[in-house]
Amino acid sequence: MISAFIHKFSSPKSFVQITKTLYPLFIFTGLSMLIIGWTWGLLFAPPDAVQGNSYRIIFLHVPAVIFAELIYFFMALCALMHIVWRVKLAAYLIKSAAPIGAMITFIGLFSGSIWGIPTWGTWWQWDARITSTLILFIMYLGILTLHGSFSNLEKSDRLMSILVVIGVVNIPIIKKSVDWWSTLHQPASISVSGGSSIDPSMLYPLIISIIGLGFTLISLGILSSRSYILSREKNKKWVLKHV
Amino acid sequence: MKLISAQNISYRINEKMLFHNLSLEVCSGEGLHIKGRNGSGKSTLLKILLGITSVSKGLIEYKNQDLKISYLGHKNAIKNYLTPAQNLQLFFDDLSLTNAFKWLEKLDLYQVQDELTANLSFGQQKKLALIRVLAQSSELIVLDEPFVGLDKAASELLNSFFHQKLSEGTGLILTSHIQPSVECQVIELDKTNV
Amino acid sequence: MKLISAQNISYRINEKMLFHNLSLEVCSGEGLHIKGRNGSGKSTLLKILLGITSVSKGLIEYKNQDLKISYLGHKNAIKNYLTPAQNLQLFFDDLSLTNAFKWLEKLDLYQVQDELTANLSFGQQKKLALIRVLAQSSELIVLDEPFVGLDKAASELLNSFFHQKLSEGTGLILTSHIQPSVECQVIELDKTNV
Amino acid sequence: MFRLIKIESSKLFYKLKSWLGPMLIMILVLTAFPLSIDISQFDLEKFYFSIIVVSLLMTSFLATEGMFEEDYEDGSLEQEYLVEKDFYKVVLSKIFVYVCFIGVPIAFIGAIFSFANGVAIGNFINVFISLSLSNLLLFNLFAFGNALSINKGAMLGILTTLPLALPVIILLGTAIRSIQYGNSFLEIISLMIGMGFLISAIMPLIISTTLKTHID
Amino acid sequence: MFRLIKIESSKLFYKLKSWLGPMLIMILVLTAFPLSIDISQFDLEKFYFSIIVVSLLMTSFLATEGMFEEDYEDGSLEQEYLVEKDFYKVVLSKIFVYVCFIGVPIAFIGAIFSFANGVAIGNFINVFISLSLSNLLLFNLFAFGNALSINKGAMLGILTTLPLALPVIILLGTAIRSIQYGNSFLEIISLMIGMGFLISAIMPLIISTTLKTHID
Ligand code: HEM
Ligand SMILES: Nc1ncnc2c1ncn2[C@@H]1O[C@H](COP(=O)(O)OP(=O)(O)OP(=O)(O)O)[C@@H](O)[C@H]1O
Ligand SMILES: Nc1ncnc2c1ncn2[C@@H]1O[C@H](COP(=O)(O)OP(=O)(O)OP(=O)(O)O)[C@@H](O)[C@H]1O
Ligand SMILES: [Mg+2]
Ligand SMILES: [Mg+2]
Repeated sequence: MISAFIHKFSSPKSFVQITKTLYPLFIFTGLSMLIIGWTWGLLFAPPDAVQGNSYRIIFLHVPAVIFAELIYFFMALCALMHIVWRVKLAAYLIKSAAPIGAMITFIGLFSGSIWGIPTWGTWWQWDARITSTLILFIMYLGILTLHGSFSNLEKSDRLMSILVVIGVVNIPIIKKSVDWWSTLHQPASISVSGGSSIDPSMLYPLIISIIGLGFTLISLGILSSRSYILSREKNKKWVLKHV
Repeated sequence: MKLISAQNISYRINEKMLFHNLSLEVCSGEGLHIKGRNGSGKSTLLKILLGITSVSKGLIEYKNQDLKISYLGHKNAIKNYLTPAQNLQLFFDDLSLTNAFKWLEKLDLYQVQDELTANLSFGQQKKLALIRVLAQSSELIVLDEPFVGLDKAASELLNSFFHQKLSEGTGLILTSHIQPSVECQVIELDKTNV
Repeated sequence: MKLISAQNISYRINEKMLFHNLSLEVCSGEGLHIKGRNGSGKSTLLKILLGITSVSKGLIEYKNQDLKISYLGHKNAIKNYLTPAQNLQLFFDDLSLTNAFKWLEKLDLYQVQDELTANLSFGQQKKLALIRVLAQSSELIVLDEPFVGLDKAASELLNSFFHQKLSEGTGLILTSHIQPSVECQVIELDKTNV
Repeated sequence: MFRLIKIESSKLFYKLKSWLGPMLIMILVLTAFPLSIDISQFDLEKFYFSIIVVSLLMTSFLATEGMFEEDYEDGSLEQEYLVEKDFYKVVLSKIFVYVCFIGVPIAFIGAIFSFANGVAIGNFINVFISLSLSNLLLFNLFAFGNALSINKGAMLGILTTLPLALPVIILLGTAIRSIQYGNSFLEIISLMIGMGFLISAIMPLIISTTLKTHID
Repeated sequence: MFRLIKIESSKLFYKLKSWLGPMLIMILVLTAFPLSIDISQFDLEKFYFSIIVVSLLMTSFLATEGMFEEDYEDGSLEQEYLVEKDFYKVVLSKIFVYVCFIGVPIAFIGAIFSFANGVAIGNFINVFISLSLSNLLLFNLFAFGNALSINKGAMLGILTTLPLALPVIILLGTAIRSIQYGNSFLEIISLMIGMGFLISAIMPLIISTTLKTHID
């Protein structure tokens, strides 16, 4: 029952059709919120009491690392779907989300490193959070290179899903590393349950840029997955009609 | 009694169709010889029938879920750092071990049983691997080019083994570029290709 | 012209005598078919003739020291983590590479040339390995059961290759449980056994 | 299950290289380390454990090299599948055998050496247990890596499982420090035991799916 | 010779596992070490090098695993023998390729890491050179061990060559200490270079004889 339902709504065909209508909406919301969030954050938010203006990189760093994890989480969900119900679309989504995840993780690492120079006095430390973020990046790269080493695409889809599921243990490690080990890195400053340790004048633009980046990444994902789906299913009738 | 049947199975690898809408059926006491060019998908078909590889489309049915099948593929599945005797001990439980050693003798491997398998000749290794099938009691025997590398005596022994098993009601599926001496249905894979 | 000759060679492994006082001679344009049971020492004899294994007694003579020999044994000597095309690039220098690719086409491997060799079928792998011998110009061809796993078309191609090479004056030594269609001297190894 | 364990252990027994190699290299490294640097006994005590940790990591990687590869290449894996209809038990017994006959001895060597070098902080049993447990975790992890990259060209197994070994190392480090300073060892060891159970149950499942995909 | 080097390097290139594996494990160990123990920066400086030494030892063992085995098992070795009538050049080029594409990069990683961790004693080039040289020695040694135990049952290769690695380690330790304290580095490095030349000339001879015996 469940699997029948899932298969009905997860055909690559309907995905391409639905996202086609949603795409303009997402890209518009995403970009406009990003612009609002970043101009607010970079130009209008007050400077930090301790760090001065260098803290403003937070508006790039925090959204980036958050989505580095979220995208992986999304991929892991897809991977489960693919393993359990053999949903083809899920594998396609993983494959097309991976480069975006790798990119955003890289941005997170890079911005963090840059931020580290004025605040910690070093651009790199083998501390637990930073290392586990690097591991995340390596996992993304591993997933990306996977398809290269198998000529049987369906086989590599399945192996990729298995790999993604395994790698998900890394996510709580990133999340909790600041609590488990005393490190250089900031502990959580935003919390959903209230009690954020950050001033609202900085918090609001941060939240807006997080949401904005989210929508932007989703629309990027739609773009890449659509082209990937079309290339994988190029011999199907509906694709021929579509193109 | 139908041991195994396949209905309208197709197998596609990447975008290449190996076979399309193939149906077959093997009853007990019946032989099936799968023929075809190199790379036409014979070994793949065997693996599909065994349930190792999954079909792209179609249905495979067994007599019952735990049909006893013995199989030998292109790969010998023997450990060449062990001796033939040790290999047999890995394959078989204590009950069928004596039977296995009888085959070792019949196949003229008795005097090399304590040699390292790596030192045996190609044909001797193949014969050793075949014992896995020969000495096992099963309802269906599946063999992928069993005659490869065997000398005349061994081939004849194998053929007579087929005869005997078929008359005992065991099913037999094999692929070979060499004609077995038992009567079989024949499937030509190239014909069903698209 | 004598390409290779062996006089009264014996080979003993541990205390087992494989052959004793064997003499043979292959001239250019001549074929030699070595027959014998499994484990009778055919492959060993080939390796002795190639100079890989050394005899216990006797003498082997070549036309000249750097007689060009091409050989394929039971083992394929291909890398299965490479594609067929990459494998050929390993075997051949740039000059003979085009010839090798021609054989790839003749043997029906052209459309799988960029697949991983591990994914090819048994016969396809054998054919790929044979190209090493087929596309090389040499004075003596030594093959150990070349027909194993080949389909009809490929066997015929191989036989006609033998015909052609023999008529061109190349020597040929092969072992096989399958009869090649070229005319050959025959040596039965079992007979010389003690 | 018993049959499988018997098979796996006799296969391993005859592959001297596979089990003796890691042990010898463990011994070599633990011997070589004090030789390679010029340190006073006091300093050695402080650092010997991290050498043990590092060697543990490497020897377990070494030991799991080609764990499934051989069976895959010679066709034994297919045969096992026909008998078992599943790889779960096969994988479970293989890992069990490897941990018992390579992992635990290596942990033992590590513990012995640490004591022989006078690094007798905490008690022997504690050290031995935490080393064995981390070997269990590492073997499971690397077995997965090996299963993923069963064919030679694939690096992805290594690329992705090696980083996952980091948490294990960190955990082991914490355990050893807690032995050293005598605090909350029980807590950490029970965390490790819990993880060990979890991973030993789940990993073979994942590995068997991987293997199934490979022979498909 | 050039043909052989081309062949060997393209084979190695496609076996990602063989060359990327050792490098990754080197990186992992050098990363994991500071994480696994709770040490102040000062102490790290003193001991990081011995970790590098130990990892070097293990990665070179790992890298040479199965160096000749594959060629032996798939019959390539026989083919090479027919062409070359000898294994000397084959072995020489294989070791050359392995040292260049695995050994030197590993040494480089080691040198980089020691500097990234602020262990900047002496200059980079000196560290890099001594690491590379000991890798050359170790690779030759372990290649011999591999050739000896080409068939799985044999432990002999490991048993005999592992102990021989000890002198290399001690030598490297001395070299590093001499870098550290700035004395007689040139002397030791020239000793290592001399040994490198000697071993690189003699070892392939011994290995080729070993291989010949194996295919006989
Ligand atoms: C390469 C270096 C760095 C990496 C890899 C890194 C990584 C991360 C990660 C993974 C998070 C997780 C967010 C979450 O999901 O909770 C994060 C959050 C954060 N990082 Fe970094 N970071 C780096 C450097 C820095 C530096 C130098 C600073 C500033 C001093 C910084 C400040 C923050 C802040 C304020 C947060 C938000 C914490 C929260 O709200 O949870 N990071 N970083
Ligand atoms: N991963 C893959 N990608 C592409 N093609 C593949 C893959 N795996 C197998 N094939 C192709 O599928 C076919 C499989 O052939 P199979 O081994 O079933 O042949 P066969 O009929 O047994 O041949 P032979 O007589 O040589 O044993 C081959 O043509 C092979 O090239
Ligand atoms: N190291 C060894 N110790 C003992 N016997 C050995 C050793 N190496 C090879 N032999 C024996 O020598 C013989 C070698 O046979 P060889 O491989 O030459 O046979 P063959 O005629 O090619 O057989 P096939 O037709 O099976 O290929 C075998 O009987 C084998 O048992
Ligand atoms: Mg086949
Ligand atoms: Mg033979």
